[in-house]
Amino acid sequence: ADRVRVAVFNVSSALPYYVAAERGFFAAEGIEASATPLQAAPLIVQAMVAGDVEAASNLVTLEGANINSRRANTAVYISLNGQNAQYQMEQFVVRPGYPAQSLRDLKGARILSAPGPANLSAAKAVLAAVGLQEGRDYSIQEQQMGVHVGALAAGTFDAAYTLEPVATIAERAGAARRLEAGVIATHLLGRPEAQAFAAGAALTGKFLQEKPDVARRFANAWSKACALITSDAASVRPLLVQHMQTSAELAPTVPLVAFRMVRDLSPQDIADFQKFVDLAVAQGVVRSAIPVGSFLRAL
Amino acid sequence: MSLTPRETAITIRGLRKAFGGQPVYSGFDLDVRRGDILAIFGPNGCGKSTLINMAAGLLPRDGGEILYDGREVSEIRVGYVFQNYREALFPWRRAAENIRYPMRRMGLPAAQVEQRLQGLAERFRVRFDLNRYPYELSGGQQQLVSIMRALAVEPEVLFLDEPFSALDFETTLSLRDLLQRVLKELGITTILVSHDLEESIILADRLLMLTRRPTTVADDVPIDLPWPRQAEALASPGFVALKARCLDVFQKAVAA
Amino acid sequence: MSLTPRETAITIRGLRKAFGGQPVYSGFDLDVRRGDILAIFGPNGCGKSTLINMAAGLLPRDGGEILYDGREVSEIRVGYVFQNYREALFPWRRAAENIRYPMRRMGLPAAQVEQRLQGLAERFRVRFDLNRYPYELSGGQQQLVSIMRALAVEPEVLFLDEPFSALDFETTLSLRDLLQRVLKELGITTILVSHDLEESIILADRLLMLTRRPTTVADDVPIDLPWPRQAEALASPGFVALKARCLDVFQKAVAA
Amino acid sequence: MRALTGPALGALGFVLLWQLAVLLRVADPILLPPPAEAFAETWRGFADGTLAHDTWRTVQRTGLAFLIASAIGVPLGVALGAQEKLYRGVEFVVDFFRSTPASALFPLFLILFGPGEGTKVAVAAFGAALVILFNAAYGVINARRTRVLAARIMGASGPRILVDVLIWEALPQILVGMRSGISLALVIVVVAEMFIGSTDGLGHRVINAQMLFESGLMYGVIFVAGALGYALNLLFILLEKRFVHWSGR
Amino acid sequence: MRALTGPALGALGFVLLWQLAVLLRVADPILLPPPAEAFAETWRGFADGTLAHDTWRTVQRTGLAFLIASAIGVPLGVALGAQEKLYRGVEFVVDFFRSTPASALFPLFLILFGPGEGTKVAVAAFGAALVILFNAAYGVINARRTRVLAARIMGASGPRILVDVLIWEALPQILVGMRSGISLALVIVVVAEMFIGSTDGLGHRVINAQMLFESGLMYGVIFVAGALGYALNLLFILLEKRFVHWSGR
Ligand SMILES: Nc1ncnc2c1ncn2[C@@H]1O[C@H](COP(=O)(O)OP(=O)(O)OP(=O)(O)O)[C@@H](O)[C@H]1O
Ligand SMILES: Nc1ncnc2c1ncn2[C@@H]1O[C@H](COP(=O)(O)OP(=O)(O)OP(=O)(O)O)[C@@H](O)[C@H]1O
Ligand SMILES: [Mg+2]
Ligand SMILES: [Mg+2]
Repeated sequence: ADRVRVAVFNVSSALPYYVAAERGFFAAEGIEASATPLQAAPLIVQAMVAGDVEAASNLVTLEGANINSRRANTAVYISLNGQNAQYQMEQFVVRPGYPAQSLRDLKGARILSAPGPANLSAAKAVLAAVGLQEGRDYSIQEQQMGVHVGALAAGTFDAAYTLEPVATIAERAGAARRLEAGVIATHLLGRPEAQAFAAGAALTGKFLQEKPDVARRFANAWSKACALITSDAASVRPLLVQHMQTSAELAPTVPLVAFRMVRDLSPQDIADFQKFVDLAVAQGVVRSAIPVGSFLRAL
Repeated sequence: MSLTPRETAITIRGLRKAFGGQPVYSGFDLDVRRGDILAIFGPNGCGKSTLINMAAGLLPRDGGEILYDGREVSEIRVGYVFQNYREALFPWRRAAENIRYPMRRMGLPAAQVEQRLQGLAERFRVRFDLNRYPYELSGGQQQLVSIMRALAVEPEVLFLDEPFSALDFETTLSLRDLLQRVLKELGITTILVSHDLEESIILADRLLMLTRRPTTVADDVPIDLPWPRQAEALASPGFVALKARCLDVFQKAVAA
Repeated sequence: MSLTPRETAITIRGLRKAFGGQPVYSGFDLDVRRGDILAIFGPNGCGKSTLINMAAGLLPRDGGEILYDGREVSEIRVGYVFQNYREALFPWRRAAENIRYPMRRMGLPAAQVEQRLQGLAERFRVRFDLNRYPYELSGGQQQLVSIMRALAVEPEVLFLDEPFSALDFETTLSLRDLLQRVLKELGITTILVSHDLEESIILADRLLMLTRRPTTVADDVPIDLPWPRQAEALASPGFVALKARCLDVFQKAVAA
Repeated sequence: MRALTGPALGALGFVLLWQLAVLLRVADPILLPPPAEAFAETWRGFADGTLAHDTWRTVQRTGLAFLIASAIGVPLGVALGAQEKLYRGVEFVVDFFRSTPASALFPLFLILFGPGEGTKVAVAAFGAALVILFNAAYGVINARRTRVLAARIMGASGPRILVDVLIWEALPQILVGMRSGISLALVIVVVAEMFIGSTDGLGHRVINAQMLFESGLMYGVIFVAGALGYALNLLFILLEKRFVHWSGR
Repeated sequence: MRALTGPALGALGFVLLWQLAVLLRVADPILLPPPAEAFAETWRGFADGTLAHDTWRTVQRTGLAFLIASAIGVPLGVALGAQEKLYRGVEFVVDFFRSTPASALFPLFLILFGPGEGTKVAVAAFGAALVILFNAAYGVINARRTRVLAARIMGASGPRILVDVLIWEALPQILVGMRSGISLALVIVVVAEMFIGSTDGLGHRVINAQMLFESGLMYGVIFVAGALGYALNLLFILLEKRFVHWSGR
């Protein structure tokens, strides 16, 4: 079998990797996949550049855009994970007693944000889209994901721009109330049904070039995994508990993103994705404009 | 020697001390009369430093008690010249500051501190710069500073552990005179450890000769030579007789 | 004193040393004859320790040279008893280990090391346990260990900086005898610093009297008393005359 | 036995303070669970063997990193300390890296050692070695001169003086450095287990617990890490009591 | 002047080593850019003023944290060192937290100090205070007894002995502790700027550069942080040269 080393960021969006591995999809394609857990996007990119891995199961697309704009073909996506109001990932929540009913009501709120420049600027952009301005209308501060629930519960912050599964956990613990999910699609891409493709599975350009056949088989396995998740999520959710740090009671219901193979994307999807990246460029989160087609590969 | 309680400045009763199970003192008694200079003469390692360390409250004793006219050592003003004078000076303070230190601790006003420092420097005929740090001084100079520091506060009780060991010939002679005068004038009760028999006799009111470990008193010799004792006293018949007696005791009890 | 080159063990020429701009030596010359014991007698702070520290290569000199029969100090075997003997012992080694140390460094076989250690312990009449750590010893005991350590390697040149300062009466006497014997037997060239004039005369072939700073030679006295010099020598007319001469020089040049 | 009462009381007092903070509701129990809960969860973790395994892996990595760090840091530090001028030269590099977060060095070490065990141990060893080196060098720089001179006079060569005098003179501070070093190695190993390629170890466990919001377990694991740090330090406290008998005399 | 040649040579050697690693292509230039590129980018950052501001913010936070840490760590360490039994009691807590990653303490401090500047400075101060305390205590524990005894004889009370003798005896090691402490404070501040809410500071800058794969700038900023660490240490090297004139004698 051909060995493929995959950098895995162990959160729920890594699900296709574990599905493909556990359900034998890799094996069926003659691929022996091994996971290299790396809990930071820059480290994953570095591992790809350095040739320590051939693939990444769930690499943040903005990081991918960044490295590809520096050096084309470093991380080429074969699948993207879409998120919006249906496939909840990014969202605003408020602490229980806080009166806000819509984003606009966050005027005067102390808001915390998921960490990283990308999350922070997304949050600010969404709030700007509803007419709120940082400093004047609200204050915002990034915080490690691990402290979100507590900070809301303790009342240190009024609202949070947070991600799954934190939002669900916070809601269940009674520490937060969901205000609006899928805010990027709704407010930044301008269409609530659009997908914000924030992460995805990527292969290194070198791997694609040197072993196109292995890459194709890898994509096949991946595609099967995505399909299975889409068709029968319940059957694969237990894997979340086993591999992706999700608690047993949460696993059956925690929202999952939409796993889409690049080959299945519509032109509208690609346009949405281009808009998503362009917004990031405008915010300075991606260093320079880049056509998304240059790092998508329909396999 | 039996003293009335009122006369006694230091009372040691049933003193016990052992190192690693081996006794140095096992039931040692001593009374020192107020204002007396007691010289202790004994072989290396017999426990002289140990004794005054315990008396000064620096070393815990295994048993017995040491009282100063009924008080604990912490209640009286003590002067101490350490055998290892080098390690007892504060290297982060200049020599003069070292000497000022105990006076400041005593709460003397600044003017008086300076005056005493001046006085000491003159009486000790200090020929080096007291504004230097201890480690910039020669061994003898350091020892001199040590003695000045101990005398600065006019202590009630003074412990001198081989205070002249590093001093030169001339300084030793002049210091003997000086100490005699000062100690007698101020009535300071003193315990002096010295390996120089002549020096011990010349300076002391009483000479305690100790044996090797386990330490006992080989002889307790009252020295009733007249004060002040100049260098000439060394030739007086009284002195010669005393020295002969002491040497004799020493040959029998210690050197044996 | 003029010596032929062959006889000279130590040659000091034009030695210069200043501390903080103030000179201690400015052009000091000295020759020491092979096998001689040179005693240096001088007031505190005149630069005796400084001199032998430079001679032993421990202190950089500002100028001049010190040669041992033409060689540098690093090329010869040196013994040194420090004035601050306490700080020169290794507290992490037992006393016996301290004494073995220079012998090991010299590469003596283990058996011979033990034999020498035994011999030293006997000749020095050590009455305490050499298996203790230095800080468990009394001051005098530490100094004794220091001397034993310096002699253990039978050095070519020996520096003794007030080596008897903490030793008791008896030990001092017996050590004077012992040193005389050993040094003369082995022909060790020795520089001895002492504040005891009698001791200096009794032990030395030659006595150098130094003045206060800036240091010069007040007198250079050959001591030609016959060897060995027992305690009785102290009463011999030769000795008395020498002592009187030295005291005289001292009064004039130093104490003045 | 009596030597253990101090630390035991310390640990007890610490737990009591924790409980007090909980009782005073300094923070929401979700954030700061009562110690009893943390211990129960931790106990469960140990009972099913996984936490014991994680602890053991962390101990292994820390131990290895520390051994490498000591083997490099102590001799190099002592040697550099003996040559103060040389030390002033490398001091820039030492202080530079001492002042750089280990996490900022991860990328560099990943380049050199790849995303496996190597990197974790290497970063930790590097960080600890610097601290050990720094302390050893300072121990030597502040050593008492007379003893060095005495050794020189007795014919000890440069390297011998290093081994026979300087190491001993610096020993109290070398031990302080080693204690700083072993704690730092543990910290870096735990952080590395959080971020780079790990499927076991206390750091991995902390991150997991944090993601699962099992704050009882999370604090329990952190407590295990801290207690482990103390236990490793204890080794040196005992070594010191045993071997540095002369300090202060 | 001459005192600066050592460090300057050290820094130069370090940069040369870096250049050598680039020439040998130890890693892809995207990951490890040549020093010239890093300096150019850093220079640009300084030229437009933003990097200078970030550096200044980090210096402020570090300085404040360090001052707090010293104000607590030195007196407490000296006092505890003088009471060895007491120290053995709190040693558990000291070693415990010394062995816990600062990042694991962020949540706890966030609760106590709220979001914002407070937490960053507090965590850094806490971490540094432990190290300073630990070193000060050890400096005192290893102090020479005779000097304490001499002070006692001269009528110095317990607190006076602390101030007049123990602090001085321990000073060389206290300075070592302060240097460890200031480096640690800088490290924690930078890490905090990376991970908890910051809009300025070197850590914030590193994370941004990392995200944008401006590895030239990233290494440049890390270099600035490290050099800043050295500069802060330099203060103490000078202090030490000035004030600890007696060490080793
Ligand atoms: N810490 C210790 N551990 C074990 N033995 C010790 C310790 N301190 C002192 N001793 C022993 O106790 C005895 C008495 O020592 P002390 O220093 O009082 O002697 P001393 O009479 O002052 O001698 P010296 O004239 O040499 O100064 C010595 O035999 C010494 O070896
Ligand atoms: N590091 C130093 N800095 C400044 N002056 C110093 C230093 N070391 C020594 N001195 C001075 O140099 C002179 C010579 O000192 P040295 O120790 O050689 O005297 P010595 O003859 O051995 O005296 P002693 O008999 O007291 O031991 C002294 O006056 C001393 O104050
Ligand atoms: Mg004594
Ligand atoms: Mg001298």
